[in-house]
Amino acid sequence: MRAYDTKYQTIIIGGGIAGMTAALQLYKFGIRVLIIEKEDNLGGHLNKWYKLFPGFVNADEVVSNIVSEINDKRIHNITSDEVISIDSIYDNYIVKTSSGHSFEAESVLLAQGFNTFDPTKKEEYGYGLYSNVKTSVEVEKILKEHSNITIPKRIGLIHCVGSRDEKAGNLHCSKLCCVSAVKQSIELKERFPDAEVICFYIDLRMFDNGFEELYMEAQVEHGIKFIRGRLSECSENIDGSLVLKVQDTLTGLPMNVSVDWLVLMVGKEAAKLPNLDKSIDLKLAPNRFVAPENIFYNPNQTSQPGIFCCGTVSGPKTIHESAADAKAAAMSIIDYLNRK
Amino acid sequence: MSGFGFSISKSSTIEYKPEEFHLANIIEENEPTSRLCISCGSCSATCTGGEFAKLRMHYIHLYVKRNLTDKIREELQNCMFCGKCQLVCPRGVNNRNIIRLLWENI
Amino acid sequence: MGKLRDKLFEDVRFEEGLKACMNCGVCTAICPAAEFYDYDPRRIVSIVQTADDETIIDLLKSETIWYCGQCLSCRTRCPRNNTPAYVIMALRKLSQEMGYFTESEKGRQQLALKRTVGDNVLKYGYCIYPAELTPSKHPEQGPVWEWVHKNSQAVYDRLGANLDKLGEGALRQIDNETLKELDAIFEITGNNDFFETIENYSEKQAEKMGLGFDDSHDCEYMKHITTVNEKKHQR
Amino acid sequence: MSKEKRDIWRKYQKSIGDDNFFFVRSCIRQNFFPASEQAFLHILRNELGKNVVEDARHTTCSGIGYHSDVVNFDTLQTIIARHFALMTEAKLKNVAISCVTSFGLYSEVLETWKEFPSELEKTRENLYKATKREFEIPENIAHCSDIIYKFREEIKNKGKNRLVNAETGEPLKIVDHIGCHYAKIFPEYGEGGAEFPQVLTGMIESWGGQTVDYPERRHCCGFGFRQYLVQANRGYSVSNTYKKLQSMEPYKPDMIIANCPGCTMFIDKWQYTISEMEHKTFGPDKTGIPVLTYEELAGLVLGYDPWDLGLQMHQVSAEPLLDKMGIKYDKDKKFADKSGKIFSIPKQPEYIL
Repeated sequence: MRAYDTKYQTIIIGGGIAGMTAALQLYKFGIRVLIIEKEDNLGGHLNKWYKLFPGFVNADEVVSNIVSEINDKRIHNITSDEVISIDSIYDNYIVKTSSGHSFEAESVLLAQGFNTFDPTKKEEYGYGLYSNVKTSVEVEKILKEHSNITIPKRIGLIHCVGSRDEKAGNLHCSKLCCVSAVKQSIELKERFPDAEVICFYIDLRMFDNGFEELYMEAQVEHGIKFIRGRLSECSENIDGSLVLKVQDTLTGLPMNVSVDWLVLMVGKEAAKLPNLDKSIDLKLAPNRFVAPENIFYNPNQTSQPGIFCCGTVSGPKTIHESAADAKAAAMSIIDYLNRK
Repeated sequence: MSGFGFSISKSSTIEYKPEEFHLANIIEENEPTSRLCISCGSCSATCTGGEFAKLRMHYIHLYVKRNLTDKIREELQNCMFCGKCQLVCPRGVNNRNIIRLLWENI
Repeated sequence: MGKLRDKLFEDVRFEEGLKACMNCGVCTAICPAAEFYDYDPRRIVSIVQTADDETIIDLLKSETIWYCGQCLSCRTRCPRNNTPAYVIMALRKLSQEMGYFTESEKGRQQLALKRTVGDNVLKYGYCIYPAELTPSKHPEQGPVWEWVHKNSQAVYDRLGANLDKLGEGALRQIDNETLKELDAIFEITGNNDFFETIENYSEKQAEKMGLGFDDSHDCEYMKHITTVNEKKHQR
Repeated sequence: MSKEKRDIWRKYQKSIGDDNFFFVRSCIRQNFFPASEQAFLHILRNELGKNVVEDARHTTCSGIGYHSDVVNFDTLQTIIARHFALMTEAKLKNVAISCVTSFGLYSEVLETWKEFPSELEKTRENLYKATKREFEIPENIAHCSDIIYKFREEIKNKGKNRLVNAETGEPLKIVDHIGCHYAKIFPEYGEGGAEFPQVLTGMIESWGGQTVDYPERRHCCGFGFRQYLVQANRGYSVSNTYKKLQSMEPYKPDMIIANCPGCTMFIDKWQYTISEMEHKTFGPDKTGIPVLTYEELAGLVLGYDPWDLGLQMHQVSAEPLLDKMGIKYDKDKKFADKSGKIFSIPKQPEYIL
């Protein structure tokens, strides 16, 4: 087992894109950091993704580039271990893990990312009940593993599953599902050229560079269909295909669509926080993501001095937004350590 | 027996089966820009015919994709083929050609 | 925004039913009325949330608010906790109070509902009463119901009911004291006045349409409103 | 149904009173299925030994009038409050409700009082002014089917028949129809919630049958209050039942059981109307699909006589189902009166048996 120090200047919780990028940036400024990652490998959700929008870069390629840099620089990291508590001691923090490690840190960076919405909560979508209802996460796996499967003739992708939905407990927009759906539609169409792929959306939020262009490409070059209407109910036909009931809101008429596969674009929810001792005052936004102290002037500082946040722990972000956020967080931490 | 004083109603639900939607397939093949419509309604807002009669180009697009041919006919008869709808389209949909194809194939 | 909108918000069902709509259409997708009528609950909510008084009056006079079948399937699915069916109830109430209901074919039917279900409650203590369900008005009930209706005393006795007799049991006669209590509840909660409002506006409408009007179930106006299906109600 | 499917349909468990019920009848059930209410009382009192009180002074809840928009919400609340007053006088705390729409409205009123306390105050005042009565809020309200569901295993143990084909031993394929107002308004008031109601499935599976999951399972029967009550509107009503029947047809169900008295009556009667209009039936050889109430189903399981249970009041003949289950019945007694005398029999329709 490799040796760890007992004390670090910054402990980073979460070894995904945000955590690793911040670690590299802090390292460049000579800060002693430790990354604690609960999964077996660094890389976070990206380890489960196939290709990244909008340019279809391999997710594995991005992860391995960053991880090899972490390894080259010998940045300390622990995997397969989860931070269970943070306690404050004077103006430092004690970070404890489930395997029994205990470290002292001058600052803590929260970078544990997001969880995906559990679609069994949307009972009427039939996830867990009908085998041809899949999540967007499972589709990434199918695409990545090139597994042998029965070829679907028609696929429906449902946007906003567990997002913008009071009954699901989430008022917020998960922001990335629209473009992910467009990306996956193209990939599914390429994998199953004879299949018809339909996106069911409410609004198409193509907010970033190249997204609107990708949407146009999906329409023109791949013939992906877009129907404006939210899934109301999915049920199974006697032959195992699925009937989707939506309103075609643009014509105003109710619509039934039979599909072989239903893909649920599951939303992003706040990740679970470690136990915090009573003196730590960490404020959350109404959507349960970590709330920055001030989103305009201090977006990476939480309400608790010395605890910082970056990446999707404070709300859904793209990969490049997470990376930029991580670098900014590193600068805030350096500033904090210098003043300390 | 009749004389119940009512009858079984016709369903207005669209059964979406694009493989059977011949008109939609003709339009899509011959005018691929038809796929680009985002139902923004610019075409209908500027339509000369639509000012005085029922003619909404963005609905025609939808009716083609849903195979509602009676509704297409109803709207199409008021078109004067002026082409303003094409001029204003933010996504470059060739509306004139679509109208022409519809006239030919409906 | 307008006086009528404020008035609608006095109804707790309107307050409960209307939050904010994002026009996603889950309500219309499973609405039994949307398939067989020219009805779109999504549009009703969307219109009402920004409506001025003129738009609301148009709705109160319209056919469309009378299409809802009150199954409340819309409430279960709405991601914003709206209940279109409650919004409809508030609109229907206001339409009747203000007399706009007689301007639509479906709205005019309220008189028939008042004179059957409404009057049954005060007369029998039940919404539905076997003797009132005549086979001639309900041919769709079929021959078995015809048989029950014709031999009601024997059939209900056979099945352990207590038809038209005092004491416990199915279809028992509701005692006079209880009926008086029901009437007092109707009086105090304004339902008797509401019944009168429906009658009065309907009488005026009958006159306007040149149809005979009296308090029977078989006057010209009653026959007209229960059987006529002239307007195009489907899409 | 596979195990994983069953588990999902089993997720929500609500609390249901155990004993000492204040029973309120249903307008539609007592009109069309009076023997079902008798069977419910008999099962609870005599098979299960429960205390169920019926007060002759209770009335309609006025729900059909309310949903037809001729009875005000204030009026409805006060009538329901009067029933709570009768319950309070009887020193009871659990209400057993025979009608699904009443059950939905009792839930609606209780929830309204929680969210808008001024409505409760107004109702107390109105009831006192009108009747000098006062009331307490019940501890538990249950639909009668909830109570049968709760004691389904006891019923099974006392049972003489099972929901299986007597000849083949195969479980009967049974469609459950829950009724919109049971849980669509307040999912937490329904056993299993709004999307996976367990109340009828639980009985069916406990008693040996198999539930059919078909695409329009959750769709409304089409009653629609004003849409059925006014003749000109009945096209809406029949069209919705037609849609459900067409959706379940490929699964060849042996019967339908319904939670709500209105749904039971409509799905039964509309099969006749559809046979007349379209010459179409949904069972084999001109038969329909028998539609039973859950009390009738429980009664058959317990071995009661089909004609004591009132199956003769259904338009779709139940005999093919009874034969399948191997239940003996005296076909000459079907339309007999109390003394066993036949006074008249219904006409046989042309297109449906």
